[in-house]
Amino acid sequence: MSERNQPMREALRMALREEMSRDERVFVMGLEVGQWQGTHRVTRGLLEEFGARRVRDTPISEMAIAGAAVGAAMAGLRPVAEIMTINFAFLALDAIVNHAAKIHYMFGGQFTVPLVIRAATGWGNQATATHSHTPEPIFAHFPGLFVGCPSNATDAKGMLKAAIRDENPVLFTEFIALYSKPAPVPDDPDFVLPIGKADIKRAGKDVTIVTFGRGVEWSLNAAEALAKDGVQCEVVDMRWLRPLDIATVIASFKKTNRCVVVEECLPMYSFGSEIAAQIQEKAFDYMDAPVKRVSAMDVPLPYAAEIELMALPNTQKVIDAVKEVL
Amino acid sequence: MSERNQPMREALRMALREEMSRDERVFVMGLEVGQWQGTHRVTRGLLEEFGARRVRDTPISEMAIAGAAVGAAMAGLRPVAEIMTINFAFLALDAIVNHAAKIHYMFGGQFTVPLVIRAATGWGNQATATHSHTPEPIFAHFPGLFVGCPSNATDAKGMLKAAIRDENPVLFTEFIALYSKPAPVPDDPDFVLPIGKADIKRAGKDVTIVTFGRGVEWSLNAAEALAKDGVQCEVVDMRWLRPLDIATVIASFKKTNRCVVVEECLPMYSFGSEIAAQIQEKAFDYMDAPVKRVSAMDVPLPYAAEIELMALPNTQKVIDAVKEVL
Amino acid sequence: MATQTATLDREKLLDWYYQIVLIRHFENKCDELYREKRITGVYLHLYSGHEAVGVGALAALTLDDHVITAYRDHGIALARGMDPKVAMAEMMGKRTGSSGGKGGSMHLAQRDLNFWGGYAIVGGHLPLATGIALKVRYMEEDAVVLCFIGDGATNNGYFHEALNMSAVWDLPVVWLIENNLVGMGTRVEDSSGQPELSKRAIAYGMKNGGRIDGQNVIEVYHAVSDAVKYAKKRGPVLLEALTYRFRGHGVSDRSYDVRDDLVSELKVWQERDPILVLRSHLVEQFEGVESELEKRDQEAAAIVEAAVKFAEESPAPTFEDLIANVYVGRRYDE
Amino acid sequence: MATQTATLDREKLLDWYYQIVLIRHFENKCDELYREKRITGVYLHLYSGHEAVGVGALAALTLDDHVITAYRDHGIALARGMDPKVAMAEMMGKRTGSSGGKGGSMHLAQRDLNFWGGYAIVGGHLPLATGIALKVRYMEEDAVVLCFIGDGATNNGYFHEALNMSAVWDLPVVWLIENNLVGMGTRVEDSSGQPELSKRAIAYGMKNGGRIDGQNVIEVYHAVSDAVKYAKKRGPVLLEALTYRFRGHGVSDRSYDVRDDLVSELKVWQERDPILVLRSHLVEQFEGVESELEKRDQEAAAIVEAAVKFAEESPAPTFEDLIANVYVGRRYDE
Ligand SMILES: Cc1ncc(C[n+]2csc(CCOP(=O)(O)OP(=O)(O)O)c2C)c(N)n1
Ligand SMILES: Cc1ncc(C[n+]2csc(CCOP(=O)(O)OP(=O)(O)O)c2C)c(N)n1
Ligand SMILES: [Mg+2]
Ligand SMILES: [Mg+2]
Repeated sequence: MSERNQPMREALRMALREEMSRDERVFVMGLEVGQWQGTHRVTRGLLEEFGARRVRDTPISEMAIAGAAVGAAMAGLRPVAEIMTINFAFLALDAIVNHAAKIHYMFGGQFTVPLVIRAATGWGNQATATHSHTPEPIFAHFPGLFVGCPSNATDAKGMLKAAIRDENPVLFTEFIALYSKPAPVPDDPDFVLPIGKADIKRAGKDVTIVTFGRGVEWSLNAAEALAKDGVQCEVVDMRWLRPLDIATVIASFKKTNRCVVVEECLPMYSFGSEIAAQIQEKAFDYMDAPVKRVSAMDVPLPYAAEIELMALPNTQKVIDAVKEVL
Repeated sequence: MSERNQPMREALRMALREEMSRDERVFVMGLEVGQWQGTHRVTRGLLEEFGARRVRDTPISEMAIAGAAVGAAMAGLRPVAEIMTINFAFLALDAIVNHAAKIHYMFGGQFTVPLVIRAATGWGNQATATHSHTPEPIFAHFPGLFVGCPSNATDAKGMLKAAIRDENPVLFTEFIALYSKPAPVPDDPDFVLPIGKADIKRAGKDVTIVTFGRGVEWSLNAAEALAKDGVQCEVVDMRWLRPLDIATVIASFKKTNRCVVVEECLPMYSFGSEIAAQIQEKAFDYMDAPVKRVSAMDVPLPYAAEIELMALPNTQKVIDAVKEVL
Repeated sequence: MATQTATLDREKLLDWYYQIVLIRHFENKCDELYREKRITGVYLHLYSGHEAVGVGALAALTLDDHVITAYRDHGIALARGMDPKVAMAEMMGKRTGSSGGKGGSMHLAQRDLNFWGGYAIVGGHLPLATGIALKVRYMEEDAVVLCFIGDGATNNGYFHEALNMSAVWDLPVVWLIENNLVGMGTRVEDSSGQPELSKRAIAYGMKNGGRIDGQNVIEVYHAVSDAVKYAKKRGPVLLEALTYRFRGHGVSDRSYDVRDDLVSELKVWQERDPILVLRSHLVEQFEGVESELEKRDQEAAAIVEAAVKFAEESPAPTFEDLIANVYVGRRYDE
Repeated sequence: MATQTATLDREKLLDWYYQIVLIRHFENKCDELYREKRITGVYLHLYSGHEAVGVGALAALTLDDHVITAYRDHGIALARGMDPKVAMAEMMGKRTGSSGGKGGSMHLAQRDLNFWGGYAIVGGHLPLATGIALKVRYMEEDAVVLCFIGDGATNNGYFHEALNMSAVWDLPVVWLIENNLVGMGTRVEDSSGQPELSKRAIAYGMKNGGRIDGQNVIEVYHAVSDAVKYAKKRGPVLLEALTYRFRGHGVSDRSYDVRDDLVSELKVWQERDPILVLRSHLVEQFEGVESELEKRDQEAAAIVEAAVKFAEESPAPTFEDLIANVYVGRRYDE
């Protein structure tokens, strides 16, 4: 087994191809996944390789894309349904949180829903208000559904494979801004990363930065910059918003006693809220400073590039926040 | 002007009647609001009084109920759309957060959306997993939308009237468990409570209990019981999840130095998370103990009464939590 | 039609009769128990009046076929073969219930009967039916999905998306609208621009199976049988059975107590009670069948009584049940 | 038809010609500016090829009527009368843009033209149209709502719910499908069980205005005029205009570079370019009109150049704009 530098979209495709080859029940469905070769090119070539039975273009029917995937999963298939961008998953919220997430429980365990819903997430490219959400916490609010969000190509492969192999429904979101970024991706067809395990992307003793997805990049850059000033940040990539590996956060925090949460999400009732709440609950006596949050601004996203970027977190904002908690 | 003891549903109806009488543009639409006299009887008699033009039964089309209400509001009416229970608002999430909440911003302020969406909320009556949500934080996550939730008949009237008169879209949720509970309701047709103002329902110096909606009842009961042990709880009824009157919370906390958050919501990425996060951010030096959260258990809601109740917050759980932070 | 019915043997028809009266007894008992607060909760939607639709439709299926419905599911569950004990235990929220007491009245289901359950979000189960049918096609199985739909549900976005997708993919689904003229308090003509609901098939280029008499179990059986044959070979069919709610929307609906117009309408429909319709047919066809009918009726009543006893004696779920099944293979708080 | 067109005077037709070429120039310029990175962002959907639909349909309205559309909105905005300067400034995200630079290409709108905007969630604007029409009926105004719909959008739940509601309430809406055969890369026949989309009217008991030639501005004008008359008096109409995307889904769609089948299809449709169709008609009808056409064409090109200049010289929004308009009468962080 070896590994090769690959962009995240290729790593995701590798995961899909391997799992489709391994298990005939695994199939892909969604808008433009086939003929169009995938809006974000993740599914490129799959139609040619696996045929129209297993790579299924759908109408613009997000409720039915998610709902039919739930039914197919209950009946024994292992759908990987693509919602083109997470914004359109708002139309499928009921199918996802009231059906995918509840059916196993509601019928006393009779049915399982081994379903993955993939969706592109994030913003920062003038997609404007309705197309600019990073709403993972909304979905992770609901029990019964796992929510994963990789921060790089390596994790993307291992996490997506884990999601496909798991018996639970998984919402899997992929930052558009990361699709083209390369990282070493193992060839190993059994390279699977455990669901619900956070990953320490950089070790440090002075401040814990808790983040996920695209926030990892800003956090690592900030850590790099701060290291020059002698500040050692520990960067915890949560990877999963549910199950939430709070133990790893708390362990890190008990070492550093300071924390910054970095999220591309809106600030209210969000990822940072939960992390801050849990830290003060579970490690109160270790707190040398309040947990500080770096989030998107609490506004809808505008079109014009100049002001859109003002609303987005970035490396500098992370650096500033770290300095505040020091 | 006088006031009379009235159940919350009557107070809400009073608000609707007064506003409909005051302003011809105000009208009601939704499932079973007319002929059926309202699922929760809030709209009883309105069809007879105002006619079918202003009290409009709709098909089972939540996307269109919310969406058409947005359109009507943009065009100059002041719709009060009823979504029968908040669970069905999941189907309207896109219409609510991507349309109602964004249109004013997205078009540079050209349009306003003076819309109220009323929805019954809460659980505890064996309504089972898909009908048992208290998801206000999900909606309050998004800027552009106000989210109000009264805890009693008095507030219900004043808050609903404020919502109807406001130029912004408002999601207004009403706890089913509170509909029949009476409280003094002023006759004054201009009794309007300010949007985004919390209310201290009980003053106290030892612990701040932050809550909203049905949680107020448990919190007041707990405060009552604790008072017998000499513990004085201050109960802050947030009333609005957005705008969030965090200043009132912080002021109270700076006095008590201890806080319990009580919510009927699911615990993760939720109301309690945000309150706890803000307290540790804004009043870190005043914290004598971690903020403790009393939430619903992190499970889908089961049917059987015995176990359903186990999952719900209650007065005893609030008392226990207060004792933990003392 | 007449020739077709002649081919149905006495035993089969008596069995249908049994199923219909079993459902009626079951529902009457549920109502009684609810008034006595032995069944609790806010939602309990009875199938009384609809029996011929469920029994006739399910008679057209084999156990390899699939069934899914909305919250008005008691009759479907029983017609599919769920043990009344297990169904009644679910009503009472007991561990021995079909969903272990966690689903309740609206969420009966039984995996080994390919009965995929009752669902309470209007329209929510429709794409599930599409998905189950996709699995059937994907695996090249010889089976069909029968999906029951309320008239009110046909105005929901789920209906449109699920039916269209089934048509685009030529999936083997029989979409069966139980048009009982009303959704809660809203009449079909006030909620559907097109009140002849089966015509909505045209919007999907789908086979229109037509409008049938939902009070006549034999007619339902034949229509659904034809639809099943078509669906397996060619793709989805939309069928509309006209029927009527004999007991209001749910047990807490008291419209019949206050609305004279509804009482008059109900009276007319009671003349077409599925029990009467089938009984007349049997009595006409088979001499001396009356005593047999009586026997089935008593049998059904006894079965329901036994079910109540079983349910009442069953244990309630525990905290362990509360936290079980949130995830597969993982604790709820892990 | 022939008799009708004869009644259209030369000036009117020349004005339509001007509008069509104005849109074409505008879109070509947008494409050019995007390649030069003077317009940025991920989404830019050109109206080239559709011009006759927008221009013909809007010619059938008065300013009291209402217009709403999806993200492919440049042509609709211009045909409705938006100043190209203001439209171009919005493309470039400038303060002087129609939405102050906060909406961009997909979200043009102009309140005083009753142009309620372009929307980017497929289907999302349809219930808004229903709601605006409700206001028209509620206030007993003499007006109609014209709502443009993509073919792909007709498979979305919003379509079903919004159209049905408009039918139940007899609202004055003209639902106009711009069927350009495809939504992104998915062909109508692969996404709609019923590929003749106007037939979907039957599902709502709605007037079916039929399928019309979307390349012929005159035909569009007459069909929409008839529909408007009907809608004001009686209720909603569903119309389908066949048309074609000349420039791919969005400017980043490179299908035409790699798909020969699409290039062939495009060539066939280019023979029915709305500019050519109208030009032939004019040349045939009015002797010596060619120089006039040339003049309009140059005028349009100059207007677009001026718009670019205006837009480029306009200021970008500031932090104050970022935080403005989140709420009415309240700061974003209050
Ligand atoms: C999405 C949604 N909206 C509203 C409801 C509330 N509700 C429950 S049953 C019902 C009426 C359904 O009518 P129909 O489909 O005709 O079925 P029937 O009750 O007549 O069997 C409504 C509105 C719901 N459960 N789900
Ligand atoms: C709900 C939703 N799903 C998916 C998309 C992504 N998307 C944008 S445009 C489009 C195609 C729409 O096709 P059609 O309605 O035919 O309009 P056209 O682009 O042809 O004008 C899709 C799928 C979206 N914007 N919204
Ligand atoms: Mg019905
Ligand atoms: Mg199209």
